[in-house]
Amino acid sequence: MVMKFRTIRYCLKEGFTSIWTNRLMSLASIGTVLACLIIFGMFLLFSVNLNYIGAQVQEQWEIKVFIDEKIPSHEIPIIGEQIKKIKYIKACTLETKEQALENYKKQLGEDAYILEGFDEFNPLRDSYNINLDDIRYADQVVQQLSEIPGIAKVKNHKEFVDRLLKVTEFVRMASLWIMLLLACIAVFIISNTIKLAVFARRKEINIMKFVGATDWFIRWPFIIEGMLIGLIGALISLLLVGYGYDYILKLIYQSMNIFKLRSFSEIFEALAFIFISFGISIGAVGSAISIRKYLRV
Amino acid sequence: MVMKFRTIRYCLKEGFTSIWTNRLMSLASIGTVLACLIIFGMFLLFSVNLNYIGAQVQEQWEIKVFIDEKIPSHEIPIIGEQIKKIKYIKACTLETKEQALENYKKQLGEDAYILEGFDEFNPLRDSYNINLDDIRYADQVVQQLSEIPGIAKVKNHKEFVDRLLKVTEFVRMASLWIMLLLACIAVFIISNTIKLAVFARRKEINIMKFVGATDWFIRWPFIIEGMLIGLIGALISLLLVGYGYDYILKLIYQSMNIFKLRSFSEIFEALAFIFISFGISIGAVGSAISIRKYLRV
Amino acid sequence: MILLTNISKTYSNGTIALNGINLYIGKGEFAFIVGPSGAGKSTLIKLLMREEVPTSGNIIINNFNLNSLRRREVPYLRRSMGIVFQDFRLLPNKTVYENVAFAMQIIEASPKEIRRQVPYLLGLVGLSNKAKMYPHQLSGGEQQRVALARALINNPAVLIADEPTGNLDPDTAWDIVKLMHDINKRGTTVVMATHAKEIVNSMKKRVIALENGIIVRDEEKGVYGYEI
Amino acid sequence: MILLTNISKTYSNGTIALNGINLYIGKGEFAFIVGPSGAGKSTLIKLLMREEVPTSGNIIINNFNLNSLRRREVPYLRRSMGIVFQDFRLLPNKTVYENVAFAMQIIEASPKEIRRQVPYLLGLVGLSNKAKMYPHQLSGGEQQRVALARALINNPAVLIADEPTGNLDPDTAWDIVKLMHDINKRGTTVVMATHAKEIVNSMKKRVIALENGIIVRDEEKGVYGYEI
Ligand SMILES: Nc1ncnc2c1ncn2[C@@H]1O[C@H](COP(=O)(O)OP(=O)(O)OP(=O)(O)O)[C@@H](O)[C@H]1O
Ligand SMILES: Nc1ncnc2c1ncn2[C@@H]1O[C@H](COP(=O)(O)OP(=O)(O)OP(=O)(O)O)[C@@H](O)[C@H]1O
Ligand SMILES: [Mg+2]
Ligand SMILES: [Mg+2]
Repeated sequence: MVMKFRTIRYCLKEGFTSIWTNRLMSLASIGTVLACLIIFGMFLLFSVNLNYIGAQVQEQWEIKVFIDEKIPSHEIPIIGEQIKKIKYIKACTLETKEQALENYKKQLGEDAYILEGFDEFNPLRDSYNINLDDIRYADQVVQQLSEIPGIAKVKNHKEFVDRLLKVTEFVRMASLWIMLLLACIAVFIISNTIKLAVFARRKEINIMKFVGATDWFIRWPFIIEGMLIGLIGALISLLLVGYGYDYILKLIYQSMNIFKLRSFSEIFEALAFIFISFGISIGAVGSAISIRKYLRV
Repeated sequence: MVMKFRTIRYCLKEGFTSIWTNRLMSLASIGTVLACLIIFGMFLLFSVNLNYIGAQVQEQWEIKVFIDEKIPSHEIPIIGEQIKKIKYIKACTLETKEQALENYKKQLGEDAYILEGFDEFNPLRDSYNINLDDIRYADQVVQQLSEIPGIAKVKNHKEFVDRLLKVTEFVRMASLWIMLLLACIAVFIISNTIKLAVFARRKEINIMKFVGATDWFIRWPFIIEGMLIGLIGALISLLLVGYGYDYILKLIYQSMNIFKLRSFSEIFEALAFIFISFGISIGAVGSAISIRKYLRV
Repeated sequence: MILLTNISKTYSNGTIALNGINLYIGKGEFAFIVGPSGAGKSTLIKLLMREEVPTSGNIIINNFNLNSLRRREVPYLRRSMGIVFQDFRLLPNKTVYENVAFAMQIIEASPKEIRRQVPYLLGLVGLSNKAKMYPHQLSGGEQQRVALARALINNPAVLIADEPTGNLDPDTAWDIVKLMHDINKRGTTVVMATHAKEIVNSMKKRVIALENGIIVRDEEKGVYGYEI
Repeated sequence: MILLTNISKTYSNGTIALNGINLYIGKGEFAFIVGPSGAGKSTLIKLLMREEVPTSGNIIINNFNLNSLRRREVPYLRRSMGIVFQDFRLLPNKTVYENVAFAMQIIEASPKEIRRQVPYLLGLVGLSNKAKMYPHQLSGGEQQRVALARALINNPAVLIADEPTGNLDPDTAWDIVKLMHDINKRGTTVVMATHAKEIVNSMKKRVIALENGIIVRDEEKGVYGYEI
């Protein structure tokens, strides 16, 4: 339907002034959008970071292949080359048997003296430590590794990998579902609030219809009002969640420093996009749907 | 103020029928209570289990004290007795040097052969493994342990303890704060919704006042209505959260089984208490506060 | 008994609705308040029932001194009078029967008494067959009669009515005014703001004429007095 | 031009408000609809503006056939008539000025025209000084006049008024009726439901008398006809 410019201006003006005229309802709606987005945002950040930590754990995990003692040391790099050709392998570093012994000693800590006798005759083997792009390809990679000649043994911690895979996948799926659930709940609560706010103005909508206004003429100011309310709620929550996250990041880094977390700047843009589009669209759609009922006169 | 029985009956009847008369608003309010309690409940269960897991981690952690080689083996139990007398110690089990060697071999796994020479002459020492009531008392206990004669060395993994302590404390505090924040947000959203619902009926409240009804006569039906809405919302959310938790528990136990989680029956009573008291009180208080403004005529 | 001394009312937007009103209406009197649209009739009534507070002056009704009236005493003031509002003010979610019964419930009347009184009054205003309807299902005149039934149900000492015949045809209007006359005969003070010229002229009761917030005329056995 | 053939209206609760109405009101006519409270006058008007749909029968207004009218054409039907509602139906959040201007905004009139027309009509109904007030700040009669100004602002082909003088003193009522008479003289069809006996009797216009949902009388140059 084509609108004259004056009507567009009317709808805009009406939508804006209406927020002020219906202060109580606007505040309640903005507050609700705000509250829902804060919960949603908290969880979003939480799950983003869980995933991030999962990725870091994966990164630190490695497959170890032991080189046969019979292989002369100048051929070891050749095996390294062969390993690097395998798909999904990200990094592959040599650990000589001397380094390995040192590591064992470190592992035993105060009891390292029991390994002292081995310094002269080292019974350990040279090995490659391999990092993967993705822990899920471990089985496949191990299969290919064991086919390379000169590799005596592949230590792949199969059980550990499987368990880690399961945990990661579980966290990923769970956070996805919870996010979805939270988004649904947020939509539900916000649309509830809008419905009530529109309900309080049902007479007004009716009257407009009785005077001869078309559905769209009545609807547009409400939609604009809804969008504006959503936008305001989104902006405030963005501010709160953003600064809150920044604050909590600092708090966490002060108290412990095991894993890296996503920095504020890394997530801000995505967060802003999600919040603002979410706020505006639910505001607009919620208003449009809620007034439908009262337009039928 | 004293009420006649007929008035109490009127208020009750009025509160109940009003929920049906104002279906839209009741549904919106119940839905909002429901949604908020679901989010709140999810977090509550999450944080309860995080704490539970933290406790399990602590439980598995132990202090190791090594007995001086010079102590004759019949005196070792005496040292054990002395250890058990220390406050905060929950359990204390002997690990002989033979067992220790076995454990080392297990730890080295496939490389255990390097320890084979030690079977005849075991260089390790007997030790006691000690579990604490609470990891926070570790420093204190270690101090007392090192004063016991005959103990050569106390291995307390100081760093690990500190880190674990920090993580546990952080999770505990964070989940407490998030719970508090969520509770506030829930109260805010629910009271917003009630405010709007009452707003839609402001004329009605006004009229009652103009006809000569006292504040309490108007207020009670609203309070009863609010309590009922809160109760219904609480019961439904209890059902959903309860069954949801049961379902997710099964899902988790299927896919991984590292830690025990709180069983449904363990938390149900507390959850029911929190939900129902929360729902009813916010419903009652929210209504009472929201109508105040419209009683001033 | 109603006594207004030096009452003025200026609304917050500056409109002077009443300007120095002095008025005494004795117990058992029947008084019409007349005047052009916007003269201040409804404002006067709103002051009596304390919907609005006067800017200056003092009001005494039925032994209630409105200047020293505490907030929690207001309901008892209102119960001492029956009021018919110009905009009816019926509870939208209650039926006709429930609307009238409500006025008895607030004074904690016994259910038995309620079951006796309400149908009686609905019969008086001619709405027995509409008892189960909701206000929005009634015609304008029917709503006005429900409002009257509610105002009368507790046998108030003072009956105040703001245009109780505004939405009624002359026949029904006369029935209503006769009803109010009967009630007045039984000792109830009646104050009625109205535009119904014929009724005022035939009743030969006291007429208080307001114009621009001032009493311009106050006659016993007066007439409407505005010529067409 | 208004044509009703065999119109009946039974509300969902069983009330028969109209029962077989046949009525023709030609272009440029001035017709009063009279009848006791609950006779069906407002129902008739609600059918004309399609607030209610008849249970049976057909209505044609200004070339709109209401039986085949689609939902999205309803606004255009309503724009072709100006309506004064018994309960005013002013927008509570808009001032008097904005309420009247709103009726022009919906037909996308130019701001210049709005600024010219609205003050002119507020002057006609005597409310120039109340332009910035909100409906709840007006007396009953003032609200009624705002409703009339809104109904007239778009020069409708038909003006339908449900008791436009119900809350007015006789003087103001006469001003309003004269205004409607002038508008009728300029070609607008006027249909007016009313209880104002004197006005009907002096105007000597067509009178349609309803009783219990039936037209009991339809006279050119008629009188109110209900004796007191
Ligand atoms: N709440 C208010 N705020 C501001 N002005 C008001 C308010 N209520 C009434 N007024 C103004 O006070 C004046 C008197 O109003 P009131 O309602 O007392 O008139 P009235 O005599 O009852 O008229 P009517 O016969 O039309 O009902 C009017 O000019 C009106 O506009
Ligand atoms: N929405 C409704 N539902 C049920 N019954 C209704 C509804 N609206 C009106 N009625 C009934 O229909 C009948 C006619 O009502 P209507 O409003 O047309 O009367 P009216 O002639 O305008 O009366 P008044 O002069 O009192 O305004 C009345 O008995 C009324 O109770
Ligand atoms: Mg008035
Ligand atoms: Mg009517």
